[in-house]
Amino acid sequence: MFEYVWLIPLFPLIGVVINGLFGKKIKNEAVIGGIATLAVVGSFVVACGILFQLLSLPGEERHFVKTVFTWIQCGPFKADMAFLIDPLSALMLMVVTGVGSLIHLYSIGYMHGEEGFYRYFTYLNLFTFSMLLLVSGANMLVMFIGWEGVGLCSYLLIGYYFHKKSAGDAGKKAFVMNRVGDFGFLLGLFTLFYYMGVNHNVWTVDFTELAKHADLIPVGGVTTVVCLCFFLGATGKSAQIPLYTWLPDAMEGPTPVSALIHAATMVTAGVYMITRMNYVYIKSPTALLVVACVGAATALFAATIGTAQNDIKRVLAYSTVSQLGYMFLALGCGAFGAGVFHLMTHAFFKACLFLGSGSVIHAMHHALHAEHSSADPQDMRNMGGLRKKMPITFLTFLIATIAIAGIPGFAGFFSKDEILWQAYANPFHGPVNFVLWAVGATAAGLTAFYMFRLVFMTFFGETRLSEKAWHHLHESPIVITLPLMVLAALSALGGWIGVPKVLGEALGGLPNMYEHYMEPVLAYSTEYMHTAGLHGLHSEAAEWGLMGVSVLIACCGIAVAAALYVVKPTIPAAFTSTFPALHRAVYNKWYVDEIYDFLFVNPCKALGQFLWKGFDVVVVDGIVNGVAAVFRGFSGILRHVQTGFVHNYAYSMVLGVVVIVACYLFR
Amino acid sequence: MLALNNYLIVSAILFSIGCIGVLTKRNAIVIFMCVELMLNAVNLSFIAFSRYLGNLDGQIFVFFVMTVAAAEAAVGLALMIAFYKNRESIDVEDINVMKL
Amino acid sequence: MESIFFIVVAAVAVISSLLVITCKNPINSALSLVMTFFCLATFYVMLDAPFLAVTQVIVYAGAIMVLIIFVIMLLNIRTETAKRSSHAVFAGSALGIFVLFQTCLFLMRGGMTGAPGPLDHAAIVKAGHVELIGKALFTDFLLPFEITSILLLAAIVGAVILAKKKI
Amino acid sequence: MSQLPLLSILTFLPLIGAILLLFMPKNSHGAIRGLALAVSAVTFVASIPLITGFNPTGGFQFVENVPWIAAGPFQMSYHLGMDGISLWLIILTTFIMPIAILSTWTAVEEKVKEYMICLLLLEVGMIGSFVALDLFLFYIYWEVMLIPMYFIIGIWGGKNRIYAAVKFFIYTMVGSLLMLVALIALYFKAGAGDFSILRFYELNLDPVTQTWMFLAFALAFAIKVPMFPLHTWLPDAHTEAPTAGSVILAAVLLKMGTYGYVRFAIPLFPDAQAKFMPLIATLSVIGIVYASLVAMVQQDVKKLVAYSSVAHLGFVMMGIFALNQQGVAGGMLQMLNHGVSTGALFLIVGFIYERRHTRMISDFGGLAKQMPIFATIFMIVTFSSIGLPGTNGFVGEFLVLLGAFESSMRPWAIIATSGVILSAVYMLWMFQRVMFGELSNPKNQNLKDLNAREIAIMIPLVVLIFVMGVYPRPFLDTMAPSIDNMIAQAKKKQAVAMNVPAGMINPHAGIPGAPPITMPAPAGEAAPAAQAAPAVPTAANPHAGIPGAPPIEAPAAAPENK
Amino acid sequence: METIAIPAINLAAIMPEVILSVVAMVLLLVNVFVPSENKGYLAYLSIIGLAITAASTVSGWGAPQIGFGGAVMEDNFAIFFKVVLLFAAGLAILISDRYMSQEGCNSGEFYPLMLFATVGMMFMASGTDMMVIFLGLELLSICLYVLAGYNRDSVKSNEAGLKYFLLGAFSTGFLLYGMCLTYGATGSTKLAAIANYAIQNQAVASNPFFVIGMLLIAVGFSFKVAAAPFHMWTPDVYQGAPTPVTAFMSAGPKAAAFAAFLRTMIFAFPMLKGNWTELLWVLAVLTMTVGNVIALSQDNVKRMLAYSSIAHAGYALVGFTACNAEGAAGILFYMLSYTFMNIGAFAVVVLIGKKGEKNGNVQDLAGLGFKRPLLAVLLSVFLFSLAGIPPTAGFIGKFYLFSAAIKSGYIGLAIIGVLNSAASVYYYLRVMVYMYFKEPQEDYEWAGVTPAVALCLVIALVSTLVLGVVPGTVLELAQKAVQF
Repeated sequence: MFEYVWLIPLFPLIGVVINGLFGKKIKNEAVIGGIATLAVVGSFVVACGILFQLLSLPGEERHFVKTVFTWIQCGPFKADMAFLIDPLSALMLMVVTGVGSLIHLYSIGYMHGEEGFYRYFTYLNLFTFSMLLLVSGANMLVMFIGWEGVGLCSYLLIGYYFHKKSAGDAGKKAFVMNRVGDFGFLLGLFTLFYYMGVNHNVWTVDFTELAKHADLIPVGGVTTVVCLCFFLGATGKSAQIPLYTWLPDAMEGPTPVSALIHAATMVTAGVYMITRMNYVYIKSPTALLVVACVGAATALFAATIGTAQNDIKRVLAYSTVSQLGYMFLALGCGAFGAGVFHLMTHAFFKACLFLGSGSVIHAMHHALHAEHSSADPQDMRNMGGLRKKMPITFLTFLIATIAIAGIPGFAGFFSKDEILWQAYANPFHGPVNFVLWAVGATAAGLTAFYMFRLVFMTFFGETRLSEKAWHHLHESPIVITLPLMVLAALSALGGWIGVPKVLGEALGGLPNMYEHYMEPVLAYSTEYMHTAGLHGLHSEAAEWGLMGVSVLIACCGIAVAAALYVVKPTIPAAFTSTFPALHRAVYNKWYVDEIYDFLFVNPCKALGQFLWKGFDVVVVDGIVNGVAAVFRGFSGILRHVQTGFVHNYAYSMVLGVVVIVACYLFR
Repeated sequence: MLALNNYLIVSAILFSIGCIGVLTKRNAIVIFMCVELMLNAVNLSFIAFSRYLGNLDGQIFVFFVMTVAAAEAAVGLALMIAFYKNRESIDVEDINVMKL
Repeated sequence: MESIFFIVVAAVAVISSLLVITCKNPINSALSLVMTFFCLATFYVMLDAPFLAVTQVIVYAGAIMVLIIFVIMLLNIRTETAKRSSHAVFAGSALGIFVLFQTCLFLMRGGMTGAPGPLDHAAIVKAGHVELIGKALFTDFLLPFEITSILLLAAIVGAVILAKKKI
Repeated sequence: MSQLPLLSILTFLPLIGAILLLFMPKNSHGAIRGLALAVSAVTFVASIPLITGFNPTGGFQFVENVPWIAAGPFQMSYHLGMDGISLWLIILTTFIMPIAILSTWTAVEEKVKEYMICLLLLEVGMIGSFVALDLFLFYIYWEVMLIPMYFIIGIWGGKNRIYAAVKFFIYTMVGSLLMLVALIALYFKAGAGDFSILRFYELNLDPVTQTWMFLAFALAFAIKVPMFPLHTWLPDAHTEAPTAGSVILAAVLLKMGTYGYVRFAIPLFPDAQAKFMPLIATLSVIGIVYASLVAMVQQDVKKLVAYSSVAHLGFVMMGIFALNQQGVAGGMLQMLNHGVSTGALFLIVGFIYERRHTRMISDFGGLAKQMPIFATIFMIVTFSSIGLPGTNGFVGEFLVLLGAFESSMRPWAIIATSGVILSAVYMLWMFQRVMFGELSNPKNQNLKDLNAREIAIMIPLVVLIFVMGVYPRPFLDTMAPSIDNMIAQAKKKQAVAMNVPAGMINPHAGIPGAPPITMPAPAGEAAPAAQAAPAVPTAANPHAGIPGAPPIEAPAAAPENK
Repeated sequence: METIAIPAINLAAIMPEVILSVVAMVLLLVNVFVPSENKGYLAYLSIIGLAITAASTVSGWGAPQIGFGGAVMEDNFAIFFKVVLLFAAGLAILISDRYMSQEGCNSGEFYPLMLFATVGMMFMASGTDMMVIFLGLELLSICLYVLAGYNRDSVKSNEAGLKYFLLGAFSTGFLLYGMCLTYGATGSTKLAAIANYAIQNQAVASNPFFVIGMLLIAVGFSFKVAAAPFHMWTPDVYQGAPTPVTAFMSAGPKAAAFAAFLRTMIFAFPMLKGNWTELLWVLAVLTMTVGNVIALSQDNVKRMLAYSSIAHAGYALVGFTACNAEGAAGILFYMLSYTFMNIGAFAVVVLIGKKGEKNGNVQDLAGLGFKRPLLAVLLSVFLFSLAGIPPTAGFIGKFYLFSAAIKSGYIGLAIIGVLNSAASVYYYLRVMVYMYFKEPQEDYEWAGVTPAVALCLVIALVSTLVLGVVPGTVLELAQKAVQF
């Protein structure tokens, strides 16, 4: 089965070609959507086969590289078009194809009747293709194709409603921010390649090769540079501080896109990439600290913004940013497995949440459309009480919310708890550990709060819709609800593959299958930590205690949300009017966009303007034209020597003679 | 016999005077006369050299210069007449239709 | 004796040539020039070149100057209608004087270094100047002499074309 | 010499075409266009044997060498030949020409005959420059190119065409004349013989001479490239030129400059190359950043693309001056990429200009709705220009940056890498403003999408964009031996100048133990091979890999060129 | 009566001149019988005469003849230049009839005068005695004064003749003074004798008479070749003279003056090489710069070409300064190519000119490129050649001249030269800008091409291109011509 790994990205590519070239002619939505969905399902099937074959192998053999052809070869540099299969990429393939299939299916319903239906599915397939390339690439270059490819698709899909200026802007912003990250990625790649080559004669960008020579990677120093550069790449792609601002804007795209790209898959690329290179990161405690701090800060920061947003998708977007922060917190604590685990569970519940919100928006849109209202179908202030009309959506949404809030038993609990524990117990950051944990825990509380705020505002209370609109409101069709149900189930149950050890033992010896599964990928890091004497805290009591605290915080968050939005809905308004500045700041996302505009965008434009009008035209061209003008001017002056008078001519001759003779006589 | 330089200096003075005349006079005919003066100054030098060197080449040269001067005079005066016919003047300050 | 005579003639030559450039009336200039030519002819005689002295008088004073005066009369030019501006005159004179200065300077510094030939006063007198010139013209300088003929022909044709009434 | 003189045939086919055109009746536009297209197409077909018959050994092939002028001290030969470096540039030229001619099918309605003659004459000059191995001959072709381009801009150009044409001509002329002086001086330094570049390669010039000659050559080429701050003729020329002119200018003419560096300036004057590397690198980096910033705020699409050319060629220059396999190959590839992508961009601008007679970004907006095919193609080309992996732009840019990073111009490479951000900014912003948004301008509401001819023009380019992006090896592999030669040439002389033992010189860009380039090794084998052969010099000097390039950890102690 | 020993005359040394003089005189006679509307026949007769002369000239190639006791030397150098001069005269004569009949001054004396001028130039080329050179120069000058003022009814023509005459006579004074001083310093007027004497007597070389004599001779020739600052007559005279005469003047006398200049400096003053190369360096720079810079702002095509002609003299001086075989050969080649390209350009000017030279401005050329495409292409080729753009004769010529400078180490001079060359492109292009890039203002009164002018254009075009593409043979001849 491994030999056929190239089929996985190929199927969606075929979908792209068919839909892209002939989609306009086909016109039939079912055919278009069917082709696209089938392509991804096909990939999913192959991925499943690969996973099963992988699982059938012993741990140390779970590694396979399939080279299709040599892509670039130039001097010592060589990049093959090759695919890597190991537990990490298999897991990612499963997530991408699995969630991807569901979302494709969902999209058929959601995008029904949209202009450019074929275009949508072309892009979506292209995205799947790129993402699969990203997670299965055997070297940095193939990964980079995917890396940029997903950026491209993100751009295209965000700008899907291109006639809206905001959509175009958001797409461009996403791409450019990603490019800033790519800048880091490339620099990291160059540095690593060059360093390993020139010092150790290992000229490679291949993950397998690098892993083989991981011992040669020095501790600290250049490794830190490399790691930070790659991390810059990750912040761009995974929307971390300082490059996170594109993600909330990305909600301009259709909702399934948000679910697929901006929640489940693409934004986790950074996490994947760092995990893929864990043997590099483990060598640089500094870089790990930076990753952890950025992750924690992002988690908290985005959560605060999430509390004050009214757009249902924006809340989810900030939630995504926040959850990604968690993942990076885990990575920064050396808990690569935990990071990827949260990536997976997050993919389930966040996809579910987005799709659920999509379902709501879909319904709201139709309802408002029927009324010819121009009200925003995404604004939670227009909703309320929807649980009565949309029970399936409500239920699935609620499950996912509980999962994200970290209520025990649901997927989010297991992964988040693991991260918080690792933040507290990791051997890398010493006293900072507690801060990291505290920030993480606070963010968890905020998460619970704003997620339930969302649920309460949307599904509870009385509707704020008009009678007519309310009448038109109804549950979404099966293609939409089916993925919701599948994802809700996964959100509920997906976490059980990675039950923490203490909990597992308490529950009667449930194994942590996930940890075991990931072992081959992280073998070098574990080994290295072992030999370097980096041992984390081992205390069952502390683990239990922290688990309890985090659950408590989550519950508090839910309680506050319930108190504010169900029991006493007047309090938020009162709070807002008491601290208008704070609210305004939070509501306006701490003015980060404005600050960026002020710091980077506007100066760049101004500089461009200046360089063009002020420098290029005036100075550079000025010199060129100036030389010409000087010549012409000089010519204009010099020609007046030619007075037309014989005397002057004779004078010039005599003067010439005199000077010549004088030069000889008086030298 | 006088020193050669006596003749040469007289010749130089005449040459310079001719030169000044060309540079300062306005009448084309006078300018031409000044040119003739310059040529004659050179002729004097030629003959002096010839005499003091004891060879005839210089004198022969003078002979040809005279011929040339005559020919130039014929052509030059003809040109002046033609110019005068058109412009009613032989003031060189009027010879400036073409300039710059 | 010879030097006194030389000085007198030289003075006349210089003064008359100065008159050429200072006279306002072209006729006066022309007459002064004739005077200068006569002085030069005198010098030629002093330099044992009587044939050239004669030619000088005949060709220059006789032919060329007559032609010039004829043209001046023909064109009826009396005086210079307007004077050159004084600074132009000054600049021209200054440059001319500088030319003179330079010329004198190198005349002082340099000297005649040519190979001395066979002809001294006695040889010239013995052979006769006219003979010498004639012989040279028809032997060593035959070619230039022939070229002069073409030159004169061309000048005649040219003068005729320029001056005749109708082409 | 028994074989067909293919290069001569290639060079003069368009000339024959131009002469034939002279005898065509003035007003039968269709026939004139058809003939021109046919001639250029035949030329393209005739250039195919160059690829099939190419023997990737690095030496010059298809050589023709006939004595031409021999007078006094001078001997000029009609000496043609090509190697991996020029091969693809020739192909690019012959490939772009039919496209350019086809693109003017309806754009040029007046003086069609003269236009086609100019285009074909231009092709003569371009191909000639690429195949000439005699410097004198090269110079002649180099200058000959100017004349038709001058007329193309001046006669069929836009409003400000006269200024642009004259500026183009004189600017280029100044540089090339100085090059002529250096060329002659070089000839006298070389002693008796001909102007063959191969002979000049063998020279060992003293550093001072090299410096001056390099400056003269570099100036000529820098103007043509164009490098900051000699670039201002380019936006003008591009903006004013008709579409085909812009396409050829961007696709081929600019490459003359970079080609000149690869073929002449660097291998002839390697010491000067080392000496001026910081300057060139600085100018390239400034060019990249500066041109990007300026491009960002342009209001005229064509001008924007023109400035983007400046930025792209900055990358090429960096790669070439990195003087290692990756850098130079990347630079060469980037030249081809730029030819294809920017050529395509100019065609695209031409399409909308033909429809709307304006190129102002503000006049457009929302065209994607009205012209979906156009939008798709435009998008692909845009992303190719941005350098998205999978398209051609990426491979070249990546190799250039990698090469630069491996050489001693690392600090510059870091700044240059930021170009990837800026290029995205200005291209996407432009694309967005032109294609996205509301279709608000009523004049745009009746725009027609691309017709069959226009699609036919674009398809080869789009296909190439992907082919070169996904499978660039045919290009890289054919170039590699020649580039190796070139680098070895330069490094050998640099080494002689630095008194480094000759044994240290490795043709493979100084990478000890690297597998030979021409032997495609499967992924699994390459790595062991690299390990199994730790070359001797490596043991003695771990930094021998890239002469002049210090290892990262000890940047100060590097044995730089002294 | 003693016998007079006449030295070896050796008519072979002056045979071409003799033939041409005879032809000229015969034409003078024939002219009387040719009715005024058929003066064009005289042009053809002149051409035949020139052709015979050329044949006679060329037949002497490789067999140097010395005649009249060393007064003339018909060597390869002279022959090459004579061919250039004959071409200049022939091409100018070919365009004359068209112009003269248009301007209404086609009296038949024009042609003999042209031929006499050519005879003078030929003597300048082959003369090795200062007297012969002087007389050749004066013969040329007198004919040119007349020719410049030939159109008596035109004020401009009068003025050109008169200006040229006054300044030419003035410059003759300096030339003559220089010859006089040289004679005084060496006792001879024969170039070879001067050089030999100076080599044998070290005192001569340091004698100010000798050096200043050389300098003043150089000044005299500089006037004739129109080198700055002795160039100032050129624009006015070229503009005012009838166009064919201008064409002739810009090519022939310049070449002849260069021939005499080269011959004098190299034959007579090899001792003073240091002095005159220094002088020529400065003159070359000044000449190129002044010519090109002022040409930038000219509107009148003839005047622009006049300034360009000054600049071209500067380029030739670059080769002269280099003072090596390439330089000398370069001048020879350049003069030949300049003759073709410049007279070619003037031929086009003649064709587009209206009576009274009304539309001599560059603006009047607007739209010519598409009204008279052939004519415009021809003019473009000639102008590109003048600008030194390959593949034309002008490029090869400049290449040689600058090569010579570089070979002798005058890199700075070469750089100034090429920069000037680049600047010159501007004004040549300007003509093309008007021809091709501007719309015509009014319709031309198209008088049509006469066969003579067509012949001239064809010869000029073919030569310009042939000398540009395959210059090898001619360059080799030029190289042989300068092996003294």
